[in-house]
Amino acid sequence: MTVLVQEKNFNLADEINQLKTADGATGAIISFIGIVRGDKSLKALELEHYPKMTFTALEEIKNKALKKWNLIDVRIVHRFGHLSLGEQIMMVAVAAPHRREAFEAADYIMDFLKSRAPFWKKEHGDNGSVWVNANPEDEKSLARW
Amino acid sequence: MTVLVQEKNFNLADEINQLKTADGATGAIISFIGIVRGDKSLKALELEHYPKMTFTALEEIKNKALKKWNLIDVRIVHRFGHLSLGEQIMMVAVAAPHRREAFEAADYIMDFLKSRAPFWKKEHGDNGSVWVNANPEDEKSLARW
Amino acid sequence: MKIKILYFAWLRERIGKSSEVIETEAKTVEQLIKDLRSKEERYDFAFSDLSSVRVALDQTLSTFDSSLKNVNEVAFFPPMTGG
Amino acid sequence: MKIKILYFAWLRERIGKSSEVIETEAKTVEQLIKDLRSKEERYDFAFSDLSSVRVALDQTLSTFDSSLKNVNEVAFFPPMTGG
Repeated sequence: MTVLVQEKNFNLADEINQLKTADGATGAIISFIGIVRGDKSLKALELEHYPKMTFTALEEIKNKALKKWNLIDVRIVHRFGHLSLGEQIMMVAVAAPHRREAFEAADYIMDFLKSRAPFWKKEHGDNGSVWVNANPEDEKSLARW
Repeated sequence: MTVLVQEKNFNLADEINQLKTADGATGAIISFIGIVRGDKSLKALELEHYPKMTFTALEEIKNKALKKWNLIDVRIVHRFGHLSLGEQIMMVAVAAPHRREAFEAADYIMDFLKSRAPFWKKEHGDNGSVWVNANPEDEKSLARW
Repeated sequence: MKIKILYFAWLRERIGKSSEVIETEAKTVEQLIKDLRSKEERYDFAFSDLSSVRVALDQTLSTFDSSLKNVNEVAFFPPMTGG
Repeated sequence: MKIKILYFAWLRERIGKSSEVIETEAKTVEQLIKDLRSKEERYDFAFSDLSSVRVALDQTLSTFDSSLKNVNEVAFFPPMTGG
């Protein structure tokens, strides 16, 4: 059960290798990677965060998922700083006995990371820099849980 | 857009590296791994399949997902043969512009793999061998789509 | 009419073979199953609970009332457990 | 009462600093915002649309009507965009 907040990149395979899955208890591993997306005018993303709050917020999201579903392990890595187009932003991996639980927990964690983790994205492009607005759909999505 | 049916193991990172994600179009990659699960009495799983039908069935599932959602790439690897406790059975990886599409498509593909891909599992354990029954919930789950 | 039949999983085990070519006048899957059941006891046993039998005609999942016209390969198997 | 205030994203940019310690008699977040807005025009502008401002009290997401009693650190920021 690990949460990492870091500037450097991560390797999905290495992170999944560190998931606890032993003893035949794990039947499903789901992983999600968020990537800097944009058209050619986007050069990079600046990811600002609130260091004193970030880790605690991610831990809380992870712990809520652990209470809600029967999971074997959860690993969250979230980057901050300067990220170029196509770079990995964050990942979440969930190991569970059953597929449905793994899917729901990963979906849940992503929903809360979107709207409850203290990160803010600024896009740097050909036409200057602009703060990414929160998508109202993301906030609404929390009502599903 | 690749479907592989094979006896040998696969490496998630290698498979994801072969997903098409270029040009900043991809914002989300989701991957699912199914693993041989069981208590200590289970030694291995024998995965029988219908070779002439398997590839076509998986291709059809993949193509239906591609029609239903806006996806960048899909990769399915499904193993057959003798699999020990804790071994990887199959994986599906989906690259998409947006998270919600990636989640739904992966969920959809898994649902159809469960009940519409011609595989049958036999568990070899301390107390003999037994065919795994299909879970009625898996069939019901198809009605979601 | 000659038709190739495949059996998978416990259907294969109960019948004791993975495939065979038979001569049949059956027009539908239902009729084919009736023919098979009358052949030998192990067939009768294998097909005794049709709620746990599925059929594919030329590698396409089908229903018991489907016609066998122009079908080359019939496969019988339990509900699939992929993934 | 001395209280530490942090600003993030465009709130930080509009106000022109990432943190400050101020002396205030405000009992709630609402009152604190009112105090800040009356300080200088850039504060007034930063807080002009409260529907796009969020607040955390000692690193916990809170509401504008929350009390500042025993609070050490107030953070103002736009809706979060993690993930």
